[in-house]
Amino acid sequence: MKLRTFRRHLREGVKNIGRNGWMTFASVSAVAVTLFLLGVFLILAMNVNHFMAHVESQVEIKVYLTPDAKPEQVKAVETALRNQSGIKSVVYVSKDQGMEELKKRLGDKAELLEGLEKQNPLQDRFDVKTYDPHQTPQVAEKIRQIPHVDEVQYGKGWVEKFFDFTRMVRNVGLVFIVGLAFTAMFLISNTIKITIFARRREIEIMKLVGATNWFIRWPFFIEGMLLGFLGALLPIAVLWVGYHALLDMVRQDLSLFFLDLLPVTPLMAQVSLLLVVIGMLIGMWGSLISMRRFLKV
Amino acid sequence: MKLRTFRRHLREGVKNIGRNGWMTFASVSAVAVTLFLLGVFLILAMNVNHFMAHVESQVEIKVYLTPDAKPEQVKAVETALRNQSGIKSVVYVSKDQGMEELKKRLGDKAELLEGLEKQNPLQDRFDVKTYDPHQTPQVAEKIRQIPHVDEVQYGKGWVEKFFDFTRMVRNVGLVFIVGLAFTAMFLISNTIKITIFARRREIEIMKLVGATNWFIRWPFFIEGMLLGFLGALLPIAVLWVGYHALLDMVRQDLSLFFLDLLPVTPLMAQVSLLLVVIGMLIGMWGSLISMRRFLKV
Amino acid sequence: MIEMIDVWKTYPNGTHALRGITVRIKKGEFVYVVGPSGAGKSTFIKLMYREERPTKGQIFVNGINLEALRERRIPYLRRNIGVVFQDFKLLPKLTVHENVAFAMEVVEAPSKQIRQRVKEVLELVKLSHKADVYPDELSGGEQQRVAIARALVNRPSVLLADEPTGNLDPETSWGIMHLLEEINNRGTTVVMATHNREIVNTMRKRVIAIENGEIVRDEQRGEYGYET
Amino acid sequence: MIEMIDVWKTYPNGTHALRGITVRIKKGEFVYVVGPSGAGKSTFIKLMYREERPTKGQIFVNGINLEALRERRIPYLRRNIGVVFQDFKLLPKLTVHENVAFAMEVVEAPSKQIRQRVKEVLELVKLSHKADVYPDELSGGEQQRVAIARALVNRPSVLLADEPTGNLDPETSWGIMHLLEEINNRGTTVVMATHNREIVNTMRKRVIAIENGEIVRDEQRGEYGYET
Ligand SMILES: Nc1ncnc2c1ncn2[C@@H]1O[C@H](COP(=O)(O)OP(=O)(O)OP(=O)(O)O)[C@@H](O)[C@H]1O
Ligand SMILES: Nc1ncnc2c1ncn2[C@@H]1O[C@H](COP(=O)(O)OP(=O)(O)OP(=O)(O)O)[C@@H](O)[C@H]1O
Ligand SMILES: [Mg+2]
Ligand SMILES: [Mg+2]
Repeated sequence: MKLRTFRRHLREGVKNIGRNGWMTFASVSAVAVTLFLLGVFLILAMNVNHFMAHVESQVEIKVYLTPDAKPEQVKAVETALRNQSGIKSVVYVSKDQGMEELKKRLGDKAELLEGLEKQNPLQDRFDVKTYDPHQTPQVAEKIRQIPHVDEVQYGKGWVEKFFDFTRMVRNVGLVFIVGLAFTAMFLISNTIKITIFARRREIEIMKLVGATNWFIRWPFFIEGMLLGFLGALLPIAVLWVGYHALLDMVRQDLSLFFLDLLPVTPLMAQVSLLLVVIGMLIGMWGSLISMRRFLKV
Repeated sequence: MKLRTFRRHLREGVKNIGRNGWMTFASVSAVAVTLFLLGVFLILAMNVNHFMAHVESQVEIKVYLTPDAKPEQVKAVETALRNQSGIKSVVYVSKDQGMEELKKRLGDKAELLEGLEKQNPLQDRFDVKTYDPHQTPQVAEKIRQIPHVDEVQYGKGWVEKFFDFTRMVRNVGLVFIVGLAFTAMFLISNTIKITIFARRREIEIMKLVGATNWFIRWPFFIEGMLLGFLGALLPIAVLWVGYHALLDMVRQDLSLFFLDLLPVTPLMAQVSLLLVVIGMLIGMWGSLISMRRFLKV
Repeated sequence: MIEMIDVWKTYPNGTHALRGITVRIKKGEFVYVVGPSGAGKSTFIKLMYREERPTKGQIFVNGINLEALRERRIPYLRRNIGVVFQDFKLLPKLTVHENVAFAMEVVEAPSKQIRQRVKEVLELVKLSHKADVYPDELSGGEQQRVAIARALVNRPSVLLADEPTGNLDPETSWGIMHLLEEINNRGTTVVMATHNREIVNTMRKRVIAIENGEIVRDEQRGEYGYET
Repeated sequence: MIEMIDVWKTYPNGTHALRGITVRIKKGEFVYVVGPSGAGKSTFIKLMYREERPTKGQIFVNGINLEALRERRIPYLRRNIGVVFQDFKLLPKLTVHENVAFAMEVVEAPSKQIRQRVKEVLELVKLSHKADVYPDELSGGEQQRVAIARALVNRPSVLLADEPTGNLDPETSWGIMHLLEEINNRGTTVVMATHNREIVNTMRKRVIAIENGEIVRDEQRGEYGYET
């Protein structure tokens, strides 16, 4: 292809956006609405994931030491824990601190514990967090073998179920997002197909006048890319502004304290990039495949 | 309009489905995919709502009686509670039963409570559930005024926050579903608009041959309704089968025990009805409004 | 009766298609409209069934003032006018039979009557054997004849034919002309734009010559009149 | 050089359009194709630039066997053939100038040359003043002349014209005919389907008469030959 021909295709592709005025409007708005939907769900999914990761990171292993452990043995356990791979943090909690915690937990029934302070029956312990909370059961198993460790508690049973739940939410979310992405792709390419179907006569005429398939395809290709690009711009702008507004609202409304939303910057950039890429790729691809039938003249 | 003309419109509307073969296929599949999306989210939202309602229904008010309350006074409190409006259930828990519960809660640290059984410092109480869990704080306030009620606990603070959370999830869900419904409507009517745009010449010709606007509109109207109907059938079938399969899966997989999904029957019937109605209404409406411009010949 | 009084037509792109046309075509007349390519013949005809509206001037068809005609009444005007469009304007997704029948369905004729009458006119234009075929499976001349059949099917009181023999061989053209003459003899007003010198000079009728948007000649029993 | 050997064409709907056509048109010839409506003239022409493929038989154009021609090579065949389609086939969203230019852009001509040559051919068909107008803003005859201009613009070695004067007044028709004759004199093979008796009988050339899908007459310097 000569350079001037390429420039011609570019020019025609851009001009077609205007030439097909109403059709362009209809397909760009279909692309925009579809990508907006996808964007909203991406943002939602990423925030839910973030929230779940936050809750998961609260899971910790309580390592109780034998009551007779001497200070240097406690030190040894701590060293062993710190050398254990996969462990993020280790916090020492003496039995006196433990009693305070228990009192807090019982609240107004704490008086039941009165008199127990002197002969405190609790044990010293370490609170351990893992890098990957899902590794908790395995890590707990290893910790159990360290000498002077009496007992290891991490909410066995409950933790596994909680992780089952988050895993399910993640899987369902992933299925939804992937499904939604495919739906968006289908709807966009379907819209483009219909608009090209409406222009099949033109394609046939071009063919009859001696145009090669690629000569016809190029401007459509560029037009499709532009349609996808234009269709992605609007939802990106709306999502950007909307997410900003949401963050502001959450920051101000105290009753939404529990919402720990992701900051704008990496999130929106990722989402925007994804939308633009999907829009443009599907725009091009949709144009190309839907022309095939009409090029056989 | 004469009867034979109406029959003619019906016939033509049905025939057009076949005449526009590829276009019909493209628009029906766009309608189907869009409605499928909407259906999936409806089912999801209704189940989440159900799940939250279930959790909410666990919220109860613990009504502690004064330690000196005599049996007939206890009876009087119970009567007062039962007469209180908005209360669903009232369960009596004696102080001995309360001690058992506390032991269970402390688990392996229950030995701390040893020796307290004889001089049990706990109080008799009623566990009260409301019909509308969101009314809990108000009901609790009223209960507090009943004679011989010493204290009322319902997790003040925590419960309000939890309800804030469920209210937010419900609101967000509602916004999503309504937004999705509008998106679906937009996409469907947009698709129909494009297909009608591709047939504008035909409409103009009909006009020039002496057809009135309504003579032209009727078959399009019927065609649009059929498109919407056909487009709703597929997603309904898939959702029905898919939801059945999901229920079976959940029932068999023990790790999904916590999922308490809604039964197929009323849920799927409601969703199906909604999809058919949306599909058909938008199909008709989309046909009608998009023809307007081309009827001005 | 068709009457135009000082009718001007300028298209939105600025082309002056008609410049002050005043003409009176009586009921039952047969009129040829001749003139060079782009002179304004089709525009002249399009004004009569209100595909186009004049920029200025008054038009009366069958006593109706087209400028005062309400949007909703236009279809009823058109039902009294049969039009053979220069570009045929057949409905691509309907068969030949359905295309012709459409013009009758529009007036809510009984279907039996429609079937019979459509068969009849298709025979008149010699296309009975193509009744169940779609327009794009027809030759140019066959499409033109379908357009003619559709214009005739409702026995309109006015027949407007824009170049109805442009794609027909002389023999078929004469067949169509005899048909039009017969229809005219039964009282239908016929206005026909044409380039066919042979026909105009042989079948003598009133000739209106348009050039550059103006009537330059209007003769009873006139000639085509452009020498080569 | 165009050669057909026992060519049959049956359309998918069962219509037998051509039945055993054998013909040889030499380089630089000027051939009229005549015959009644629906005889098969357009089909005959469509086979030459491969819009349609024969059901049976061999076709050679400029020495190329069309049946053996690979799909990808068809555009290159068509670039040597200028076609005036019976239904014009103009691109509706391009202006007159752009429509004609399109045929040159296809062969990747330099844009300066395109601009100049398009102006030239638009002058030849007397449409310079309509260069920036869209096809649906043209009269029938003007559209036809755009189609002719597009067919000529690349100076093809073969010109196929299907009823190129059907929508033109006699004077304009003669202008076009002289143009075609001139082009033919410069060596271009011209095949023209027509119903115009006057032209065929005046500008005497080879006449191929098709009836019912068969060649019934093939005369050098022939006549239109259908009497009314
Ligand atoms: N829709 C339109 N918009 C703008 N200009 C138009 C339109 N239709 C026709 N014209 C112009 O108006 C003039 C008259 O056109 P019209 O179609 O009436 O010519 P005509 O006499 O029918 O020609 P022909 O014999 O070629 O059919 C021409 O110059 C044409 O280009
Ligand atoms: N695409 C098609 N499908 C089916 N039949 C067709 C098709 N095109 C043409 N025909 C039929 O083939 C026959 C020859 O058609 P063709 O167009 O070659 O005629 P023609 O000689 O050009 O006629 P005209 O002078 O009316 O243009 C006709 O009977 C026509 O109905
Ligand atoms: Mg005209
Ligand atoms: Mg033909």
